[in-house]
Amino acid sequence: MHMFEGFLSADWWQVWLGAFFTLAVLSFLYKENALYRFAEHTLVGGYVAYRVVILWDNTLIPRLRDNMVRDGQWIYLFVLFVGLLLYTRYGPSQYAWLARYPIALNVGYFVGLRMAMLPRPTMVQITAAFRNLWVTQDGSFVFSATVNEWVIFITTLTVLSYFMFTLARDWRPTQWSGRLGRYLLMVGFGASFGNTIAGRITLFLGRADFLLSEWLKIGG
Amino acid sequence: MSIWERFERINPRFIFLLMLFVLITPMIRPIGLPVYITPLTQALYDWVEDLPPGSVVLFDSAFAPGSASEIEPTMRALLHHLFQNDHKVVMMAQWELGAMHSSTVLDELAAEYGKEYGVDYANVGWRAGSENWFIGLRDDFIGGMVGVDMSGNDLTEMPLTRDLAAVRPEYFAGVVCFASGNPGVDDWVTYNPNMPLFVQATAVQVPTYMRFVETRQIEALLSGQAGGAQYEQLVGQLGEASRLMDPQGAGHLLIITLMILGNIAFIVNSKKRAAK
Amino acid sequence: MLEMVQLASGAKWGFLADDGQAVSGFCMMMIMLILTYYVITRARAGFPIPHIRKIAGLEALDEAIGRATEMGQPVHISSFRSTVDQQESWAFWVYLAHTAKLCAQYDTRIINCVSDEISLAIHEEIIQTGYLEAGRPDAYNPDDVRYMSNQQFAWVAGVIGMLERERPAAQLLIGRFFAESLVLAEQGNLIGAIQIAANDSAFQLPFFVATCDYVLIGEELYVGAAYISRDPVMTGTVVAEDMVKMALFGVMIVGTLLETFKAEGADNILRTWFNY
Amino acid sequence: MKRELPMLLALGAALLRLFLELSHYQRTEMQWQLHTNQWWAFLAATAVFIGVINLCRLHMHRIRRKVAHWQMSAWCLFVMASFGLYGILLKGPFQAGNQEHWFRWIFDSVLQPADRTMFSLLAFYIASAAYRSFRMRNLEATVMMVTAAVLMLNQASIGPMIWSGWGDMAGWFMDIINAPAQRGLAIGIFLGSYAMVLRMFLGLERKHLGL
Repeated sequence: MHMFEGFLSADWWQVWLGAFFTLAVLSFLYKENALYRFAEHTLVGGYVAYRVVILWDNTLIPRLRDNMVRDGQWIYLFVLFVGLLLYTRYGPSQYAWLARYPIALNVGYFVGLRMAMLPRPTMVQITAAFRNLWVTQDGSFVFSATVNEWVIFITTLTVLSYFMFTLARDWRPTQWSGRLGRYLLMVGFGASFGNTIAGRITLFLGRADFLLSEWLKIGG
Repeated sequence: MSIWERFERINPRFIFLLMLFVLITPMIRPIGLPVYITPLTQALYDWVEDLPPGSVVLFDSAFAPGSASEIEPTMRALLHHLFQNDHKVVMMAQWELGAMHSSTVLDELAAEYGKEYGVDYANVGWRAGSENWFIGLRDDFIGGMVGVDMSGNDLTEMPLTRDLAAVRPEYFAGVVCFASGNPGVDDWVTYNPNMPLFVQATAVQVPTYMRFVETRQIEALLSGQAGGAQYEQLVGQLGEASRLMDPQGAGHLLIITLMILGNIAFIVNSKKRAAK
Repeated sequence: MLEMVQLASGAKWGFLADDGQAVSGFCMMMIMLILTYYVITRARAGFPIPHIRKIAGLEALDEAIGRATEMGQPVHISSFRSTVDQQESWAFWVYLAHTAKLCAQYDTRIINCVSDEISLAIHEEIIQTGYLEAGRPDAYNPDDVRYMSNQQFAWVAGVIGMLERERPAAQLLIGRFFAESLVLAEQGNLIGAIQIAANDSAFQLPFFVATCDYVLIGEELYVGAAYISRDPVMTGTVVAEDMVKMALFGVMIVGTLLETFKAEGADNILRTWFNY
Repeated sequence: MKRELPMLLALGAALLRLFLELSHYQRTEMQWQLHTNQWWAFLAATAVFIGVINLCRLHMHRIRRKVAHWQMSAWCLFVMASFGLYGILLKGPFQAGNQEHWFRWIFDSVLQPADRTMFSLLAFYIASAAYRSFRMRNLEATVMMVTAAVLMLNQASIGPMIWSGWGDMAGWFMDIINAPAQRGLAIGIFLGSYAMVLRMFLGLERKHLGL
């Protein structure tokens, strides 16, 4: 039996543990069961621990050990204090409102970022909607390219007109173009869906490949 | 109940079972469907071929192990290509699990080509702080990384990373972003538009990123496993992606067949319902 | 205290261009800000504000919670990546507050699964406030706000396990979702829950459109968040948004005319201005 | 203190960030933004134990009340505590232990396969979703179905085998219809989300502060 090569060695355990958890999760397709629950709770507990470890190792400790103590940036002590105010939610209820300070600071800082940065990638998209509706090459008219440009132009405008909520929403042309826009949006969604299936199948193929060639050692 | 009525109300478990069968069979007995190379994959290959020797390429693993089957083949093939041409690789990660997963791949390939850590490749990993952290790298790479790599080695002491002051074109030849969602490509496009950006995305994201390709914000875009299979062919290192293209086709055929049958059932049954 | 960092590139004048789209983005910000301020002042002064067109998914929200109440089963509302830095999360908080209050009034359990620590504190606060506003502070059950790790598929494993074991009758998937969208929506469908999705990610909308009963597409997510309170001041912000949209139609049409009729090799003035 | 100060703090933080982003701080030579970003990143990281607290509370309740499957709750807490403490204490609490061999080994052999398999369930769900929802119920569903089918055949290299122009046709759907539709959607989303941001900025939305 190839499956038992290197029985009980670290590599053997790795493959068998992997196979066990793979099968445990796949069993959910039949119904929710004890094996799945076991994998589920391992995954949740394990990843919570993993996040704590990686933040501890890569952010909390280097900042406090290197930046604060070694380089003397004592502001991190203040930041740490503000951050710890969040935990007052779990203490006596008369101090729970203190948690609003770190929340307000965290959210507010990103509100500023979004205000400044949201328009940035969109500007390129607006200028990309400027189309040349009469394409010529070396002085002669190109039919297919012109049709494509028209389709692109109309699709952009009609899709955007679907999202008219208050102004001009009862105007007949807006309603019609909005409806057309919705159909074109569905074509786009269909394209996304069709393109995605490949990716999703790949994910399972990766697992099946593991089970067949690494665990059972057949095929391939 | 007619067969069509039964078919319309089929238990999803039967579909799961059929799918399992259809996907596993061609893995054991391959058919050998052809692979077509797209211009967007060729663009990445050509860029690597034209790089001056010893260039430093930044890898950004913005994916979790979950989507590794789609992304890892390209990462492997590209590492083969880069290491064969004597280029250097610095790996960072916008996803915390990406850091862990890719370090395994990187170590494996580096060992195969006898590359030395800190000289030919380095792995700086992930840091907390999402966009705040990411934007900071544009101006101070080492400071943003808190001065250490993933294992806690000092970045200023390693020959490769010592001079990498910022994530800018002066220091890195380009970024290859291995993206399976957000954060990922959008961050590069928004906050660091000057870096030449090459993307291996999961297939699901490709339609959305097409608009970046059109506006030249992305230089090359590889789509899921198909992209991996194409790159493997270009480099001549056939691997997982090329092998799994057959079941891929079979799976698609099954879904299309099911769709057609489902629609026939739907039409037959709605005629019956109308007749009643 | 702050260390001096050697400048790697030339100085930049922020407000005065030289950095990509800074100026046009800044103008856009000022226009939106002034318009919004103007419209909400009008609304506060009691001038009439145009009505918002009907959004089917929003009407269905109350209905779904009502159905869960009738069946005596909980309501599940979640946004996967509800980190505090995303505008989707901010919209989600509005829906969460609304749902929590309704659930408290109807005496229905509300289950919320969270994937971010700071958001966890915020969601607890929001739901608690909802119960307080409904006059039933002691009915709030802290065990129904659950942290299921911040990793996508651990979170999904926890949520679909919960769906199977606790069988909510309504599932509201609002906010930011990635690949897990389809798993949650299909599993919700298998347990027969009524499903409403609201999403602005072009990757995931196709799946929600294919599998959910009602979907708020893209911008509708944010407009719904303004509309849900039925407050004229909030609705006013949507009017400002529509004004800018009308202006952008004009910009696109003029830009296209310029592009079509410009001389060979000339620059499009509007494009230059927008890109700056 | 309870109501106004948090609002003011949020406004102050937003204005600070807005100024830093728009002014292009490189001029100041002090790289203020870089440092403020690092402080805020650290602030966010200090919240990490909230999740641990929540998970402990939930599962402790379950164990105490002996609800169904309480053994799993105990297992979950055990995994979290043992794996977490092992990672932190492995090389002493002040040294990074996450790249150590056995820590990675556990990650690679337990968490990673379960995570990847969880994701791979999508292959099955997408098949059943496609089967169930792609019906010619109305025009909307039909156009979605037809484009999906065209793209699927192309992805699987089957389309190009039937007709050499298939790839171009799929490309046409992607570039000429899909890309501008995404663009229209994106511009709409930008406007909607910007209005949302302004509502936050102006203090109209303050649900997160419990107000």
